[in-house]
Amino acid sequence: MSESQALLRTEGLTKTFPGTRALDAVDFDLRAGEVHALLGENGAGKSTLIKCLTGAYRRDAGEILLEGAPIDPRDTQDALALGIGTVYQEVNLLPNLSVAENLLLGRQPRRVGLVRRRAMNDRARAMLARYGLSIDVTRNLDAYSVAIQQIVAIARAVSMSGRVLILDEPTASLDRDEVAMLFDVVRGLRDNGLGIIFISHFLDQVFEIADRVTVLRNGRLVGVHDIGGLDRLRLVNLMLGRELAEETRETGRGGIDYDAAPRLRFSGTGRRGAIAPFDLDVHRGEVIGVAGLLGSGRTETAELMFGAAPMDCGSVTSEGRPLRLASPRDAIGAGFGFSPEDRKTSGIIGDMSVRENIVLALQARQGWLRRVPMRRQRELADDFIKRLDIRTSDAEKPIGELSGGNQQKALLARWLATNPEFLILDEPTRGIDVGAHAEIIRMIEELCASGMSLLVISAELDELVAYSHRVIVVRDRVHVAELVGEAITTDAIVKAIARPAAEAGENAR
Amino acid sequence: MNPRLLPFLATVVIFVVAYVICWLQFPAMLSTRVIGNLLTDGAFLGIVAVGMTFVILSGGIDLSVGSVIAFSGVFVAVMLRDTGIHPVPVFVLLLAITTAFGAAMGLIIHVLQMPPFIVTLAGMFLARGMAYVLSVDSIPIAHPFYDWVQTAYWLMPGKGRLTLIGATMLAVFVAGILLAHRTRFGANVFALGGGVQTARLMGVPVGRTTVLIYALSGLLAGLSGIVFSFYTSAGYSLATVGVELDAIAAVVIGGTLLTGGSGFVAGTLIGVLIMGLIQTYITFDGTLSSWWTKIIIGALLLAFIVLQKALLDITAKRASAREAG
Amino acid sequence: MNGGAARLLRRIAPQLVTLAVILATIGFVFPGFFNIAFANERLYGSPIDILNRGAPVALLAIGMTLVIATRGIDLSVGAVMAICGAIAASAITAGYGLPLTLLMALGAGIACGLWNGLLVAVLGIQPIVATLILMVAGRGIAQLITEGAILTFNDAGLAYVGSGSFAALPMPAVLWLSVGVAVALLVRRTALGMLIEAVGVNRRASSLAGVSSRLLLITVYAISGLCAALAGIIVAADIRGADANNAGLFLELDAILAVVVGGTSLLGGRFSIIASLIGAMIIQSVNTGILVAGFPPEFNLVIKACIVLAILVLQSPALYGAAILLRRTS
Amino acid sequence: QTVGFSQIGSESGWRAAETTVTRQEAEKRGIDLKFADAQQKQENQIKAIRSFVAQGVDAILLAPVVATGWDAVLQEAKEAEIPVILLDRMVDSDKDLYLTAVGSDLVHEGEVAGKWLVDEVGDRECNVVELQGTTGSSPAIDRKKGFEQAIADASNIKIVRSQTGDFTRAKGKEVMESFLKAEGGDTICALYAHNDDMAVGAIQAIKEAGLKPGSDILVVSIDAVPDIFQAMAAGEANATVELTPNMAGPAFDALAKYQADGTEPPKFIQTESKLYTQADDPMKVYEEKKSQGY
Ligand SMILES: Nc1ncnc2c1ncn2[C@@H]1O[C@H](COP(=O)(O)OP(=O)(O)OP(=O)(O)O)[C@@H](O)[C@H]1O
Ligand SMILES: Nc1ncnc2c1ncn2[C@@H]1O[C@H](COP(=O)(O)OP(=O)(O)OP(=O)(O)O)[C@@H](O)[C@H]1O
Ligand SMILES: [Mg+2]
Ligand SMILES: [Mg+2]
Repeated sequence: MSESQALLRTEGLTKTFPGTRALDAVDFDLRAGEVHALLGENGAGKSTLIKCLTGAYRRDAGEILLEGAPIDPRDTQDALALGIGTVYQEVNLLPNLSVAENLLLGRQPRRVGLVRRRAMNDRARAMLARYGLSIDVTRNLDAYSVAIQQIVAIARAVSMSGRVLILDEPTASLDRDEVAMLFDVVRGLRDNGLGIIFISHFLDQVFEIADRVTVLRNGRLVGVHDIGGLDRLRLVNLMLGRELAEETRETGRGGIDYDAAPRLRFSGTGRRGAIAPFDLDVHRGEVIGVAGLLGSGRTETAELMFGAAPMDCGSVTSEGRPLRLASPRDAIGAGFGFSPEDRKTSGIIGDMSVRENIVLALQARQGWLRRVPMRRQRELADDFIKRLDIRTSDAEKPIGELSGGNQQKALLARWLATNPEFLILDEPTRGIDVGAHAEIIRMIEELCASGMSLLVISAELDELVAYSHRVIVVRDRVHVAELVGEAITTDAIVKAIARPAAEAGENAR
Repeated sequence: MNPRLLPFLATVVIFVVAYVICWLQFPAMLSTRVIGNLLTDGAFLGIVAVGMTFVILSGGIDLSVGSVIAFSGVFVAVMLRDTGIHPVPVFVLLLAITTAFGAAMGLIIHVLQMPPFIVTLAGMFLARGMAYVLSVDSIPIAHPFYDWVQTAYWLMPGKGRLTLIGATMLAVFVAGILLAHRTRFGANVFALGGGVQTARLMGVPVGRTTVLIYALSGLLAGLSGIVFSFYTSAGYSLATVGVELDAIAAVVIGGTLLTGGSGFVAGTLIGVLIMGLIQTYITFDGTLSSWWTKIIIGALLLAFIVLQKALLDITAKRASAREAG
Repeated sequence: MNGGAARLLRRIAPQLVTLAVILATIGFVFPGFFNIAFANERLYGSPIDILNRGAPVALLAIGMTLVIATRGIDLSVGAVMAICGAIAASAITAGYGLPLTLLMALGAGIACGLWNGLLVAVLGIQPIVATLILMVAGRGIAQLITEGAILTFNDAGLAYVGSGSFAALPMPAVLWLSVGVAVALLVRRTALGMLIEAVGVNRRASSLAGVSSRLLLITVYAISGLCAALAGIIVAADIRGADANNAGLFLELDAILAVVVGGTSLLGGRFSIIASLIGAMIIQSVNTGILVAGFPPEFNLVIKACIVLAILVLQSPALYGAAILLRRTS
Repeated sequence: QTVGFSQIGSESGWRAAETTVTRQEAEKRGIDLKFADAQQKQENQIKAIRSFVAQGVDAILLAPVVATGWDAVLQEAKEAEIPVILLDRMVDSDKDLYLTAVGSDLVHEGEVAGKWLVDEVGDRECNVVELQGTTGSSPAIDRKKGFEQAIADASNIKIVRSQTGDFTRAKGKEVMESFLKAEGGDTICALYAHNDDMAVGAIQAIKEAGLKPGSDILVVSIDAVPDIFQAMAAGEANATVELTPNMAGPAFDALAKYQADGTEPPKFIQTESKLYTQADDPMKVYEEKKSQGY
């Protein structure tokens, strides 16, 4: 690890926020032609480290050296000019601009000062083609799902990175195929001599792509290792600073009495343009997994069931009685909960404290007149902060200042606080570290044991397999298959996703 | 068709329909005279509304423009009265002042992170106050150059006049359209409107763009002030009170979102014409009392906005139904 | 409880300091400023005038704070003042009696607020435009009621609302103080305040969490209408006549200014009614200060602009951040 | 025949009365009056005149919001051979551009008010406070000028404070309150207000300060709106200078003559600036004026 090899180095990098020391004298180095994984628990300081590198934050102390020369990016423009391209953790693109404009903002092809639209769109299409995406680049970005936005963000960052590419949880909302595609591109860049920083909580992916890993814990450097000398367990121990009991699943997948009357029955519910009418029974204590490709209609299924997108056909009954689901309020009144997929725009109330975010749904259900007493609010918040291990300096910190994974945990807490009968979780483990991941899965199982029903959408099939009693497969906005009990395996799900509709129908139940 | 264009098209449709209704009631409304008047009378509003469009697209607001127009008129009038300088250098000096004024507001907004609403509200007080300080009297302007400009018009068939100031407005619109929709600066303006934090992370020069936007608004307010001084041959410190609200209304009617990030400069032109149409209609009618005039203006504004919204919702529904089918 | 008081004090400290500085400056320029006398069972003096004259802006600021907290804005309050003043004056001259008159005027204010709320929350029209409509048309409606003239009345009961006194304070001051306390308690003792803030920061997320954002928005505009109505009654009662043309003219700007000076962000979210009320007093102090200072009126606006800029610069978050940085480095 | 009337707006009771009277006068003569309210904006007045020209009306009445800036649009009307008559305020355009102007002399009004005060106080020392109209408006400028001219020779009369009350009752009251605090109530001998509305507001302020308007502090103002006569009847106001709202009557008369045989009226038809005092049976005048739409 000689000096000349280091493409990008930090020495004693320190960054403090009111109440937290996010980075404490961190030394980090990135070589040309390597993929360097940056790992750590939620709130360890990974995102903060890269934001200091790109000038999004001003560091308090420490040196940053690019090819041995000290640099001091004052804002992200400086970093871009130095050839450091970045995908930030939350998709940071502009929803109101077209895909092409997002891709080429600041670098639009011009003639006599005027942007050449057609050339720009052509270039944008070419950029996306590398990722197997052929979409209308003149439409606004917000017409597309989070996953597509993620790919656009990656395409943009890749095209801007001359020397360094930074990817902060780029795969959080991607499917296997997209991930594979992304890794191809990353390997190509690595072979061309770029240095790549890769942040992820998916350890499999880390083992697949990384050459070296740096582990942070509580803002401090824990160690730098070659990936070859590590195994999964060791890595987890490094990150958590303790042993993680590898969860051994009992095969207690049964125990659901499918002959009993279901708790909820959705019959023929659908919405034009979003999801074809489907039937679905939800039983007490059952976990229903939903699998499918990007844009297949999983989120639409969830939103429909929660009343967030009103259904235009079909009916719902609860314990045999008809149930009106015209708005989230109706759903919450009926004991539903819903943790949405896009936590930044649909989940957190950024300026408000962790405590307020946690009690929000409970308070909304009680109505504005009956305020949850402050003492109770504090108790609830402290309790969940402890139970879910939410890393925050205190319950009064604005949730927007928490790290991504910790925000996700707080959102989960919001719904658990209402003690729902039926909880819908859209990508609940996105961006959550291994320790918390295990914790959340254990919690899902506990909740079911206590009689709660769950509908979980996840791109991680292993995870679905681990806790689902039943898995619904969605393709092209149609529920195409349903796997029950022992039939639930990763392979079976992948096959159901891929198989044409006609065949899949036969296999149902 | 690109769905982004829908709000603009809705505005155009509404304008045409409204004009037809007016014409059915008062056939004289479809004369070149009325059309020429719409352009000439809307000139100063149109010019300042172009600047306002940029400001609003970036997610800001500029309340100072009405006062800046008044200040410009008074400044020009005082300069022409008290010095022997030719109007053209006076204009250049004025535009430099108003541009710097706008830039200063942009700088305060960016550096001190203060809301544009308040900064430009202070700017509004300041500009009007400076106009008072220059002169509380209204000052007539008599200069051969002004006479020449006022007689420079193209007599359209039917005695309508396309005046130089009307043409200036159209030129400003063309330039504004190009600047907003076809340059990197324009894209940066939209980017700011989409979210300042995100724009910053994407490498948009936030500070420079903010300063430039408000400088542009100041520049166009100054130009609008010059046009207004041609329009009235005078400078008056009490002129153009509330023009900022007219400009905002024109921009919004034109299909630009006040929250920023989405809209059209060309829509603003239609917005200005719609505002002029409402005025003209009321004058043609001529039976409304002062209070009914206000109520009807409010009602028509509401009608335009609700119609636009309805039209958009319907087309959006159609589109999603088609996609599904 | 004690922690709450400390937090409140920290929140309003910048506003209090600003107010103190402005009052001290006026007192320096015009030494008789702080003289307060007791006569006719009430207090007299310039500071009392500030409390009294600041009533309309203070009342408007209460409603405006809530509206702004939801990321909205209410430009119509000036026009609503005119409408309600006109209704009060015409009702009392028509002989409806004081209670019914007040009820009608306040009801009209709520109706105006509901209208705004409907446009914003149900039709989804942007607040600034939605309320611009009533701002334009509302003054017309007020003039329709008074037929453009000043509608004078001689009812002592109604006049008492504007120029009477209660507990040694002028009635308008009593009114805004009590409405301020009432609304502050209402929003903080119930969950209203928190839900309003949640809707203001992220309406979509709040709705998904079950907050009835529509109802909240409508409520907030209705409160704003109610406050404007009371302000309108006070203004009419003060001059014993409804001046539909001028009542509340441009007062919406002062109210917004008061809210911003009070430190509530125009982008919605966290709000403090008490801070807004202090903001209203700051603005009224500036106005009164300009009046007693005796400058030629041409300079009024320039002076006001400079003071406002100075206040905002001093309170700006950027400067605040820099100050913290300075303190840390030294 | 059709006559277009471009009115400034409805900012005061006096203005509303002028509109009412103009409507009544037009009706009396069987004229179809096209009314356009400009909401205090010159640009709206210019637009209105242009539309009148486009509609081809027979004549135009214009109550200009400001003196300057009418050349171009008046020229257009002239080219379309539509006579224009100015009401109550003047323009500083070329006299050829309009048929005639009906109005009062604003400076003269101020002078009448000033003269009354000079006569009233005699040799007594008198500190006057002045409530100005809207900063920059021509009545405010001219009424101030006229008053100052009238008291210029009386060295015993001094204007000690002058501030704008925006022509409104509420501001008149508020500003008077501050005058009373700043000067001390007993040193002020007279109030001069640029219009009656401000005077009415100020009278209330004086009363609330425990002083007697009309005797402790003399009150003189301009316009002669009904409410000031009530105050005069109660002894709370002393004098007002009338600005008649009937400008349209003489205007229509001149127009009729001109259209009948081309008689050119004089370029300025001045209405009387009559002084009313408490001696003029104020209640009677009040009753007369009440029906005029103030
Ligand atoms: N803007 C901010 N203001 C205050 N504190 C912050 C801010 N940003 C981050 N922090 C704090 O700094 C710490 C590190 O956060 P960071 O986002 O770097 O974590 P991370 O390692 O990226 O976590 P995750 O895996 O959840 O994304 C956290 O405790 C967080 O609360
Ligand atoms: N590959 C794609 N090509 C074109 N459009 C897509 C694609 N993927 C998604 N979309 C669009 O994105 C929108 C949102 O998809 P949505 O998020 O609902 O899907 P999903 O099933 O929830 O999948 P996920 O949550 O994994 O993204 C859809 O309207 C769809 O048209
Ligand atoms: Mg992170
Ligand atoms: Mg989804």
